[in-house]
Amino acid sequence: MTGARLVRGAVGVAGFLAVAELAVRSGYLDERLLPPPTVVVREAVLLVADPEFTSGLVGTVSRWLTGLALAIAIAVPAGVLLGTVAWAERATRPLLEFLRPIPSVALIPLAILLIPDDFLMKISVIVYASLWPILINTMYGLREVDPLAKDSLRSFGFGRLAVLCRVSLPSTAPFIVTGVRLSAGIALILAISAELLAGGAEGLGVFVIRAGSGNRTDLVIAAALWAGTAGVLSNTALVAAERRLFRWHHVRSGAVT
Amino acid sequence: MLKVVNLAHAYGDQQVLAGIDLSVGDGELVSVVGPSGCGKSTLLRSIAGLIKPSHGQVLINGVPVEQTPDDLAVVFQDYSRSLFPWLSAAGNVALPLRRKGMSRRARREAALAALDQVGLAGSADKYPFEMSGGMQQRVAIARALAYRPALLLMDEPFASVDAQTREDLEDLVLAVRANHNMSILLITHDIDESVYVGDRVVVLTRSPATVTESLTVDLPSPRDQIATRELEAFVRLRSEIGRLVRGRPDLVGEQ
Amino acid sequence: MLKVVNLAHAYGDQQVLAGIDLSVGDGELVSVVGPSGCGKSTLLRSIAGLIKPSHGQVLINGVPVEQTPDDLAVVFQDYSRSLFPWLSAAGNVALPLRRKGMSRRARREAALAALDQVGLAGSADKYPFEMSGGMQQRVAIARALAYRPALLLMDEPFASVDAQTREDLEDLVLAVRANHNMSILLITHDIDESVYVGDRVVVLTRSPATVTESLTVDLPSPRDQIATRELEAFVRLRSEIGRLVRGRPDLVGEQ
Amino acid sequence: GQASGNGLEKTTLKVGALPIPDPAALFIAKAKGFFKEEGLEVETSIIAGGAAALPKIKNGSLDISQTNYVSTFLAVSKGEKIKLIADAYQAAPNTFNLMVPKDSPIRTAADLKGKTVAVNTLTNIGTLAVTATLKVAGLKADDVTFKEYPFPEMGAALTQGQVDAAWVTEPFITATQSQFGFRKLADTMTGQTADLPIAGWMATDEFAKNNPKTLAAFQRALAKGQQLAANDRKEVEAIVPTYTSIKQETAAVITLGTFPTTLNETRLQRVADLMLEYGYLTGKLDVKTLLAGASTP
Amino acid sequence: MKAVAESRAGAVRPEPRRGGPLRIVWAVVSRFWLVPVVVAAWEAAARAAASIDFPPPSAIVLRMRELWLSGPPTRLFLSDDAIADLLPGLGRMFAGWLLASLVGVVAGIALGRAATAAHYVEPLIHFARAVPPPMLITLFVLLFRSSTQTQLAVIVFGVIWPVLLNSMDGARSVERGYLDTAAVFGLGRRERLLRIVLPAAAPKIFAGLRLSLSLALILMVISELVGSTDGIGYELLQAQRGFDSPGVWATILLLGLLGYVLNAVFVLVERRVLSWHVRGTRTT
Ligand SMILES: Nc1ncnc2c1ncn2[C@@H]1O[C@H](COP(=O)(O)OP(=O)(O)OP(=O)(O)O)[C@@H](O)[C@H]1O
Ligand SMILES: Nc1ncnc2c1ncn2[C@@H]1O[C@H](COP(=O)(O)OP(=O)(O)OP(=O)(O)O)[C@@H](O)[C@H]1O
Ligand SMILES: [Mg+2]
Ligand SMILES: [Mg+2]
Repeated sequence: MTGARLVRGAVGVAGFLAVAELAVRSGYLDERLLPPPTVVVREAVLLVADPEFTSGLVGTVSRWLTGLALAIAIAVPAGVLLGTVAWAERATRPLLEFLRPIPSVALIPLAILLIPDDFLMKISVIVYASLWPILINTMYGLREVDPLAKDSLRSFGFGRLAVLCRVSLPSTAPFIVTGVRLSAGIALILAISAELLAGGAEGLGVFVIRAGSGNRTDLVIAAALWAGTAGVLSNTALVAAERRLFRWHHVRSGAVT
Repeated sequence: MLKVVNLAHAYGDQQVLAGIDLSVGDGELVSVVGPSGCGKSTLLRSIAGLIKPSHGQVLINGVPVEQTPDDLAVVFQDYSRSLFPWLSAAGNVALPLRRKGMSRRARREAALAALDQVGLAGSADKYPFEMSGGMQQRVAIARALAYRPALLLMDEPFASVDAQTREDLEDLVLAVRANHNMSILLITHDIDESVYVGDRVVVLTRSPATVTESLTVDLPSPRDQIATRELEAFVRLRSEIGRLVRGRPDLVGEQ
Repeated sequence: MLKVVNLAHAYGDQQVLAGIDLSVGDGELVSVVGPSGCGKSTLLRSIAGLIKPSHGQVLINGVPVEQTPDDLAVVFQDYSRSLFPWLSAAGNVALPLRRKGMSRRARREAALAALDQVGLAGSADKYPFEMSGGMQQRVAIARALAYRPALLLMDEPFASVDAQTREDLEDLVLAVRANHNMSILLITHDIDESVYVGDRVVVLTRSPATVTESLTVDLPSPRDQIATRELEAFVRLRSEIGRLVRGRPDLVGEQ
Repeated sequence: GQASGNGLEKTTLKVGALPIPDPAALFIAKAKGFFKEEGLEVETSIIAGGAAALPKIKNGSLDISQTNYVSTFLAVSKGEKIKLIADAYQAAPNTFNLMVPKDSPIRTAADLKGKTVAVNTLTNIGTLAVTATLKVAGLKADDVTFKEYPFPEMGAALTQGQVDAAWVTEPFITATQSQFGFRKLADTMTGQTADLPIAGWMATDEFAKNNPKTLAAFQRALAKGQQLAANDRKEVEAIVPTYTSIKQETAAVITLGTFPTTLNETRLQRVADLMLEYGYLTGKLDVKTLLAGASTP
Repeated sequence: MKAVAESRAGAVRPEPRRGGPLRIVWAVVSRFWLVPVVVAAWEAAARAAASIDFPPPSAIVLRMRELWLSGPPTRLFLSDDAIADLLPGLGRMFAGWLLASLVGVVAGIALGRAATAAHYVEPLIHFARAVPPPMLITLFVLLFRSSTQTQLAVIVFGVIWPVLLNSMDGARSVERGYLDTAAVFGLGRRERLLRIVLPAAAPKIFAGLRLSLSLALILMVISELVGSTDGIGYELLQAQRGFDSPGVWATILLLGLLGYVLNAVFVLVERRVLSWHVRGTRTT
């Protein structure tokens, strides 16, 4: 993340906000329905002083990160298993492909029934939804591994597990991280959606329910602004980690950085 | 040490190897030459247990191998893809040594020593993408040599280095072989090289490959780059192998 | 045609090229030899506009090149990474011809003809991973030749083929050059080859590389694999170049 | 459940409520310490709706939750085991109105034939109340298309023409009237639906059976809050901004329903009967069986 | 030792031979043996629990038949409901997915190759994909005049990210050798994108497409929760509103089945398109 890059990103955001502001101020978008960015940003900043909001944000973020961590812990090994053991993949594929398109809206009521603990229930829903990108990207990444690299280690007499750990995983890692970046977004969405659909004592979603019921669209959008910001921050962190860990990948592939 | 009996292989319905018989004695270095695409690499992969030949057997010390034999090292023809891009040169060389139960430090030391032997003392911490083709190839050679295998398979290991380095590496391989009693199968396109390093030279026909001839190289050891190559026996052998390999009017220039 | 003026390049703080001056005349074939890792590929990449040298200039027909020059073809040292795995051999050869505004059919025909020339007539529809190393390298050569560039850069193009094929390919390159008036810069590790195909041989020092010597090869054309190599002038030249390249005691065997 | 000195089976109650004026009494009671006086600790959390809260009381993550009667009766008719433990909110004139844009050609409820109407929840109070209103105009439910929109989105849906009319409650009635000049087409809480009971408090059968003393204590405390809410609008105006996002000044001007102080079987039976009439229920539902304990006025 | 033996078996898979009834039976059994096991376990567990919230699969299937397969044989038994409710939603889903795929791949590749441009928009992209679709509906209701447009927008906006991100990543990390080759042979921008970057990034792009396909089903449902009058999401909504637990499960089961079928078709297509890739990485 170079300075120039930061500046460009800021310019992009500023440009977007300016266009949105213009669209609202010029009457293209109805100001009564959609408050202009200046108002929303001000509300969003003011929210920092609202302990109800901040504790909600902390709660949501902690559930989000816990869920994401669990999703990684489950999906990477599962993806490795399914990506390397053909019969396991074949046998479970019908079930996995069956489970994948079940939406959270249908799932959350069932999850509430099955898991009385609110925290665990929300975590489960987050994990369930954010599992898939990591799983699929891991499986696809394993397919991409250069067979000659695997053969090289095998020829030295290394077993299957060693080849997996020392060749397949490192060379799949960039692929997996892309999956994690995708999942991070989805996990955040689910962390908030779970609150929107199930309510709770605190959280960004709970805050939004309240703001919506009180006809405070400005607060709803301000909350969305915070959600988006959390997304950008997490992505930035992941990209930075990626850059450090996989320099070889970037340099070798001539990645435009 | 190694015995290949009536080995045949086909990719799909393309027959590549058609009954190869071959053996490498204990501590012997056998060179294999043959036209491009005849199946040399396929033969090597079969011996390494990386592909299952359609027919025939590979025996190591009399035992048929079903999987990658123990105590084996391979230098692949496509060296650049066989190096791990996420490891430095030293890391690449050190990795297989894990199997030898060496400590981290011992591995690193052995790797540095091997890199030094191939003339890469200063490049131990470079990543493959920071190295020239010839340097990468030398890392692959260092990796195989540092492993000190009982059986070493090399697929055109010196193709990308200059003449001087090539000679040095040839001598290095001979020296390591002598010190550690390795058995070596070396595929090469350089007929002089096949004679210079070999105890025996096996000549393959075009695909589907069979063994045309297996010539014993009757030259004194240790060999010397200048003296050996000047021997009459050397010149005679290289001409004979040259004749065996050539004589196929298969390339048509656009005159 | 091509003029390289005081070209220098450093990767990070490692100086690789230290002021190279070089020129290739119209229709001329210049061989470049030099020790492994000295910077030959770097030089080639600079000429091809793939890296921006730290210093100096590359001029083509007197015009400084800023990007990849027009009407250029390159055979990369790492041929396996320059072939597109999703295209067959013929597809790989035909792809660049799109630029020449040829019809699909004409492209395919030109590709087949070029593959035939390099001895791959039967492998046109194979994918790179279905081909041996030498075959892949020949596809890369066929691709460059079929393109009929004004300037052709080749980085050890014959490293992975057997002696016979190598000679055929050398003659093929000479013939194509003569028929289409290409200018060629050829990097090689084979000193005999550098003399045999070259109008001039440029010898580079170790890294950071400079030009040691640029020798004009004063041998009659057309060349002949047997007759030319027997000429006294040939033998003298190769010895001289051999001397220039060698004489660096940098590899230590483990005797 | 932790027992306590005064015989309560459970002293800490997890109660779910919506961030709207309906459950005001709960928050008043809590603020005034009425629950404390009964030895109860009430933890409130926000629910996403009565139906969404049902699984939560069933698995015990909530003990008591706000609900609306239509949902409750529907759920009961499908076999859910729920008890109603207190009344909360009842419609008053102009608390649930059908709104149309200022320049809409729709003048009366009869003009809605073939039109689209936004409600916050399908198969619920909204559709029921609108259907009752349509009946007066000689139309049936099938004559209009209902679409579900959250209340905050109805303004946009109506301005954009995605729907022709919207069934809106406070604070959205006031807001859309003042902001967009939306016009009231009809008050849906008249005639058959006048003073319609809207929201109450529920718990599972099991909870009610196992915690009679706790429930009674909760009911007593809540009743005190309800009493205050019923008698003094100022109390409601003061408490609403504390648990909703409705601003103080908005709370002062919106039309509020009433806060009934008894859990009256006859009044609630009206809702069930209406539901039966309009096909929401397939058989007669006896509301009396759903009431938990006597609620002392 | 055993691990090594297995690794060989994995790498040296015999060439698949086609045909033969036994092979087909084996193919079916090896793919689906787990399904009856799981269904049986589910049935047993549901019967044991006897909860109205968890009806046994047999009851769900009956409800599905009642809902969607009670029509005349001439219409493949599809009921009016099925035709009126399911098809429009599926139509929107496909339209949305295709649109998102197209935009995602094109924009992803463009941004993947144009680093500077990417720097400007990347924060916005990562911002946008972190906003929950339910919260976006507010915006979309405001932007569009019809519910269909709103629904399409929700679907596109929800499913585009896996395609976009994976395409960007794929386009960014194309093997340098390929790009260098394209450059020296003077391939134009268009040609380079179309013939080099696109195929080289294809494996990643397909991973993204596959992810977004099932996501499209999910987003279809979410989009139908607001302002809809048909679709599977609408059916789900009605079932939930009516406390019709078998109905809710029926829609879940339907979504799962649809997801499976869509994915199977997708994998089939992918196999054809990426055949070079599959073969290239399997054969050693
Ligand atoms: N994976 C594969 N699938 C199909 N055919 C293959 C495969 N690998 C090699 N072949 C074919 O087998 C033949 C022999 O290949 P091999 O790589 O063994 O040759 P080689 O003797 O090593 O040649 P070179 O000297 O050029 O490296 C070639 O004709 C090649 O086309
Ligand atoms: N991408 C890179 N980053 C850093 N250093 C590099 C990079 N590429 C090459 N080098 C270094 O530059 C030097 C010259 O490399 P180059 O590939 O030009 O050598 P070469 O003459 O082609 O050698 P060879 O004959 O072995 O192919 C080497 O020392 C190498 O380590
Ligand atoms: Mg080979
Ligand atoms: Mg080089």
